[in-house]
Amino acid sequence: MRLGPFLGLAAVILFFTLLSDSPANYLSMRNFRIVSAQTVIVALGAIGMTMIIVSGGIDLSVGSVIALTGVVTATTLRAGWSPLPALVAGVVIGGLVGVVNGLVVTRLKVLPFIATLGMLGIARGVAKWLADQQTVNVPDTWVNELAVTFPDPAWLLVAPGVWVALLLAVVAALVLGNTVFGRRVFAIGSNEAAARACGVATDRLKVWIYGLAGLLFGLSGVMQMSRLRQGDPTVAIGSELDVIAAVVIGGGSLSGGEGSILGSMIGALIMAFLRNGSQQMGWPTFVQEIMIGVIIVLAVAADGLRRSRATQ
Amino acid sequence: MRLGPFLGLAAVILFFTLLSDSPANYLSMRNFRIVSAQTVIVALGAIGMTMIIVSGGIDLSVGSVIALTGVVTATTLRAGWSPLPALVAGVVIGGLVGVVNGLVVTRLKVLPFIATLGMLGIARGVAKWLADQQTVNVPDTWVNELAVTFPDPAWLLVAPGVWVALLLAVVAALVLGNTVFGRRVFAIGSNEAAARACGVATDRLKVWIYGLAGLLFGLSGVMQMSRLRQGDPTVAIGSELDVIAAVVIGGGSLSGGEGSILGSMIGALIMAFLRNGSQQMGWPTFVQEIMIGVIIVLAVAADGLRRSRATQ
Amino acid sequence: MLTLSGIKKRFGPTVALDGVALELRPGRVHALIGENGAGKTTLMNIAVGALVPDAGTMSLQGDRYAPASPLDARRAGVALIHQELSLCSHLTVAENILMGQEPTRRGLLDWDQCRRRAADVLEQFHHAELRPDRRVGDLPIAARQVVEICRAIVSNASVVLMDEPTSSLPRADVDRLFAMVRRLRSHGVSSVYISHFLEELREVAEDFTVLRDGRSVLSGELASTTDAELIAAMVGRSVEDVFPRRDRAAPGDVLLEVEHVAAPPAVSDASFAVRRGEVLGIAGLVGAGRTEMLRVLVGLDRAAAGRVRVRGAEIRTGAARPWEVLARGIGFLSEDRTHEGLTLRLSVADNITCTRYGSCARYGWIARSEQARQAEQQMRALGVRARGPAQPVRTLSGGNQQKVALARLRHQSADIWLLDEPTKGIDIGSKVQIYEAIGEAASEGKGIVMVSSYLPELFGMCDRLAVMSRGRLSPVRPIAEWTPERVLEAAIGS
Amino acid sequence: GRGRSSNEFHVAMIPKGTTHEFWKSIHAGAIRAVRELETKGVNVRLAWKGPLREDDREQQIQVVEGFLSEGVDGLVLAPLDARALVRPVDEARRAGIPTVIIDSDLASDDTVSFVATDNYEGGVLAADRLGMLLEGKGTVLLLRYQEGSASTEARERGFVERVTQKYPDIELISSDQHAGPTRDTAKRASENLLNRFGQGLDGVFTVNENSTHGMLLALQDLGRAGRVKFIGFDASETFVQAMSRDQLHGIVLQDPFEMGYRGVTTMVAHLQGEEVSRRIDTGVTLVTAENVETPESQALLNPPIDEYLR
Ligand SMILES: Nc1ncnc2c1ncn2[C@@H]1O[C@H](COP(=O)(O)OP(=O)(O)OP(=O)(O)O)[C@@H](O)[C@H]1O
Ligand SMILES: Nc1ncnc2c1ncn2[C@@H]1O[C@H](COP(=O)(O)OP(=O)(O)OP(=O)(O)O)[C@@H](O)[C@H]1O
Ligand SMILES: [Mg+2]
Ligand SMILES: [Mg+2]
Repeated sequence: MRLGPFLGLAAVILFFTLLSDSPANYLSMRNFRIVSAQTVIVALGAIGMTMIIVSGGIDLSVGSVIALTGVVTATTLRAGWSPLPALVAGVVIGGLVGVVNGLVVTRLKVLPFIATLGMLGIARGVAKWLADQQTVNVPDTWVNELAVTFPDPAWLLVAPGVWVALLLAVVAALVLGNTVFGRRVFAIGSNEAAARACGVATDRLKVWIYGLAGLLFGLSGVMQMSRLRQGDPTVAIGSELDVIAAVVIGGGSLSGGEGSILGSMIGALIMAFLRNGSQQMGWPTFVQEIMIGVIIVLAVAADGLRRSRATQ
Repeated sequence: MRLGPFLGLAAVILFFTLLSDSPANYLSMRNFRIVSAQTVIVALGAIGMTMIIVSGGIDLSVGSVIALTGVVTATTLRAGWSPLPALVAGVVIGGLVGVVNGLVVTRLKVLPFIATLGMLGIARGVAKWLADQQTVNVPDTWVNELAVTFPDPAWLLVAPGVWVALLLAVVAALVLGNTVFGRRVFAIGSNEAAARACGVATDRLKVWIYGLAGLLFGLSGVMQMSRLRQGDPTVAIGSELDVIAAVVIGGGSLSGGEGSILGSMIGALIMAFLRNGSQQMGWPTFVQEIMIGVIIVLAVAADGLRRSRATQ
Repeated sequence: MLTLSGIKKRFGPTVALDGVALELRPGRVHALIGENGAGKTTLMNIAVGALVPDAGTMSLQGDRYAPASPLDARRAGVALIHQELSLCSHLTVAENILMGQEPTRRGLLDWDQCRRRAADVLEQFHHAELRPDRRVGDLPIAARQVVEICRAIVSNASVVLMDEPTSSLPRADVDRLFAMVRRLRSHGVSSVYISHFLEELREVAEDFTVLRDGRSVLSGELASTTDAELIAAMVGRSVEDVFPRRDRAAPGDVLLEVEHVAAPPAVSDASFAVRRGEVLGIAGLVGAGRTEMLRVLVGLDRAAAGRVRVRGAEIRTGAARPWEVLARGIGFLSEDRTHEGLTLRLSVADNITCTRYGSCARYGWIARSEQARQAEQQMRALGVRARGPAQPVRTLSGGNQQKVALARLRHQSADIWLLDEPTKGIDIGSKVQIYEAIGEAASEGKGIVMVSSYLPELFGMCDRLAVMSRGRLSPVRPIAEWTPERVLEAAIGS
Repeated sequence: GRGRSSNEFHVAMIPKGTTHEFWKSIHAGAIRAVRELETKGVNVRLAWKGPLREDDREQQIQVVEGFLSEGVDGLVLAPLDARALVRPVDEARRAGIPTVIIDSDLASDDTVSFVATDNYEGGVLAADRLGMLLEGKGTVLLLRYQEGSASTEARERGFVERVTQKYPDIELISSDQHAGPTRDTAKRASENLLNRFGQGLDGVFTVNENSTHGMLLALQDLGRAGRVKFIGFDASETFVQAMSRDQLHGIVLQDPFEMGYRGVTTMVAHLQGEEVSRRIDTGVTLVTAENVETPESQALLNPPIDEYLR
């Protein structure tokens, strides 16, 4: 794990603490709860995206999949399913979409960029169709409490969804680091031809990767639904960039072979703290946009310079 | 040049001609004028993006730069500048933004993805700030006529902007294919270490590439302004994906070293014909989204399968 | 064991294999020889299912054998050591060695066993210093080749195909490899061994097949065939006098002076001077720091100390600016042609002319026909085997790629040539051409620094020689004062 | 309120976006309310902040949460979605922060008041105007805005229902196409639709500023402006010019200035413990070439933004 992303996160928090007119408020547990609940969706997406990016792929459809699976869960809930099956339905649909992506990439030999760009449109369209071009309201169930800011048994401290995301992050980190599957994900990202030459069934592996990532995107969609208390087919437009940015800020390389779950989680937090902080500064929207852009670059640049000095 | 993109384009046009209830209307000169005027913005962006992608980089800020430069031209026009200087101002600002991207990538050693993601926010914010968070209406000048559907001297057949884009595409194709600069763009994209070892000043070259591409994005912004007859700081959100998709559909490889201007232009046309055709089919919006996704994948898959058969 | 017959393969208009037969007998080592581009690598790729033949049949232990993928081949017990290194540079040595057969325990990767097995096989190879936890991307090229070899050995294959496994290895490692091959043989493993060094082949192999222009033209037992016969079968003519006879005129002015250059940890102290018309050889063991020293001189890496003067004018070595160095008339041939030597996706012509586009471009505009003409001229001079100057370098055979890299250096017409393993992967016939090209350059008054792990070539070509050992360069002495034993002694160092 | 003895209030106003004239008018109206209240000795600190990315519900939720964490006294919110913002508003209420909803409805009973245009009525006005212009027959086209946007969907519903009920001879030849989020997407969609229906089109209705703009540009560019009866929605300089050139035959206007003004006054009244109405209608008006010069229309077309926002 590289140190860079941590420094970046620390720098961002320090920056806003120093500039804030009420640092106590900014550093409060309440604000931390807010940020962590806001991060859940991107963080879950980033876990899946890390696997895909490490394997040398990319998935642009994550925003649409979030919308689709949110709608699926909402629709099934409204159709009277009990919460757990509805949640599972959303997650499974996410996984299926991922498998389709994987098959298109491996069987039809379409580059991941294009395959998932196509899926971006398809999943979004299907979401709107399922939802009948409206938002789908859901009955009150515990699914709606997954990503609340103030969890119900207060001893949970943060939303149950945050714990789920944390747990999954730990599991994914272990899988990537310590299982044959995980190391092969790195191998095909690092040198696909070499991996194939050593007898790694690269195509099957890719389908698994996209499928597993899809399950996580599906869960992310359920969380999104829970936050909005509705299935919304137009939600999360453009969030693929957020998710990919979290991974890349966390040290993932778009040419594959590099990346870590921990890094990506930090990356997701950096993005969330940036938005949260700049919103709390009371800057006008355009200043926020500018500052977020500048800080993203600086946070990553610091890491880049440090590394380039190290290799000299 | 690969044949694939052409086949894709032909397939898309054939598909809609066969399905359309009035093929004559779909294949009319008028519709072609409409599509070509719609394509100008993405096409100009794709010329610049091709250079960047061939060199192994990426630029996510193109949508924001289009908004920014459109606002710059609109503001200067409204401030009473004459059309040509105003147009040049927009283009030059685009170039400057590109140079900044290039410097951040080379000096601060920030990956292009992150550097331009930061610029995506910065340029958008600056655009809103310059425009005072509103759209900027412009006086009637010839700039407004650049991207009209029916050009004024009717013998032009298509909008002057289309001719400009065509001309620039030809120039860019010649430059990429036949100049030392162009070959070096391919060289650093194909193998940056080797290019360095052969004495290519890779850093300086990259700054040039981003800068030149920025000029094109700037022109694209001017065209966008011309199409809307106003500078709109919120325009072209998400169009980076369109532009990148055009390049990738046209045979560009995100890992660098591959791509062609002609291919990218065909890619841009494929996207435009897809949207145009599916809107004219009278399908509901969600069906359009699904169909566009499916057709993108199929159009590219056909090419991929053809090639993979060829190498076996 | 493995029998191939009637194998044909075309790549578009290129006929790579045009009916090849090869019979690998159990427990034997089979030498596969042929000029660059004869089709050796293609044949091996077919044997492991990485390529599908257009025609022909294969059988393994009497059964029909048609692997659809390298995985199939591996399951059938056929492993290949690739000519172009195929390692995952982001992963560790252990992971690369055990890729495809990682040991597990309770579903998790068994890191301990992984390390142990990797360490074992490295130990057998006397490379215990190569720690299994190191990232392959950080290793020098020779160490990577060791990893590649270990990977094939560890796979417990019954057939091991070796495509120029020693091209980056120094003599000591070659001996270790041979010991390994013999041990495998004693366990009944059969191997195909591809190399351009006939003396190596004679050491390990019993049988041979010669490929020429995609056909198997001669096969038999090595012991009953002379070198001359082999070479004649390969090249279609006889080759004498490998090293060019040069009149070693008194060297001219000093072109390049290097004083106490250091770039820790690889290079700690190097000083030498090269004059016009001389070839200076640099010998040393793997990892001695020769490559690193050349990289510093070209400006690809920073020097921490020392001075470098080109024709008396000092160049900055503290900042990495290769383009400035190249502009001063220094030319560089990298030992790592896939990662640093060539832009593989571009054409032969672009690769040859890219360091001096000025010769065929005006105001930045390249005159394509002139470029092609100049490229063809160089291709002819070195005998590059390609469809034409427009062919992408990626689709050339390994040896021909190396020739393209040399052709570029010739085209650059630099005064000072820094050559790192210049004849790596070059066939016997072509080596002569390359030595001639180097000799010719020297007699034209260029100064040449030649790093090589192949001692005969250093003794054959150099006027003076220095030996690098653990980052320290010995004093430069005339070649007459060296013997192979003394070179080895200096390389091991004390 | 929480026992408001003081006359100091910190009120946060959260629009859907910040760039459009419409939101600026709301902002200006709100500032007018603040200034007026000041003369009555009530000090209101008004925070104005929209979502970073326009039309992004998630972002708007984050803005609301940000204000919760800052601890304001009241929220005036134009929710991007009827349901999505229920939870944050609910959490605000639990934290003792009341919310007044403006512009678009929120599916919640926990709000103080809903201050907005009757959007359905806006669609009905447009249908009637087109019906009159076309004398009850012809072919018309409805270009929708985007899926899931409640206020524009109400306009679309009002239009479609009125046309089908009251004008049996008017054929709605297309009503399932969306303009998309930006002017450029709206222009493209309009061009493509106009090409499809060619000459056989008599009337068009578009439901918000962006889509009206895009359609107007497309009509102009294709040389169809003026030949198609065209009703738009929302105010803009360009629309007034187009009406004077007979290219646009009516715009339905809301009163955002009033909305902003009433949003703040309602909130303050509530904080001061007064009883406020649950639903406050700020009205819709059809402006045409005939009535464009009237002071009422002018007030809607040119709300005194500069007076309050500089
Ligand atoms: N992918 C490809 N596309 C086109 N031609 C190819 C391709 N791969 C190999 N060739 C051609 O096939 C021929 C045989 O190449 P191969 O690599 O088998 O030679 P080789 O005997 O291994 O030579 P070397 O000793 O140089 O490694 C060469 O002419 C080469 O250019
Ligand atoms: N087998 C090895 N394991 C680990 N590190 C090595 C090994 N061989 C070399 N190195 C490291 O590489 C550096 C020098 O390598 P360099 O490539 O410059 O040497 P070289 O003399 O050119 O050898 P080669 O014959 O491999 O090109 C040293 O820092 C050394 O520590
Ligand atoms: Mg070979
Ligand atoms: Mg070396």
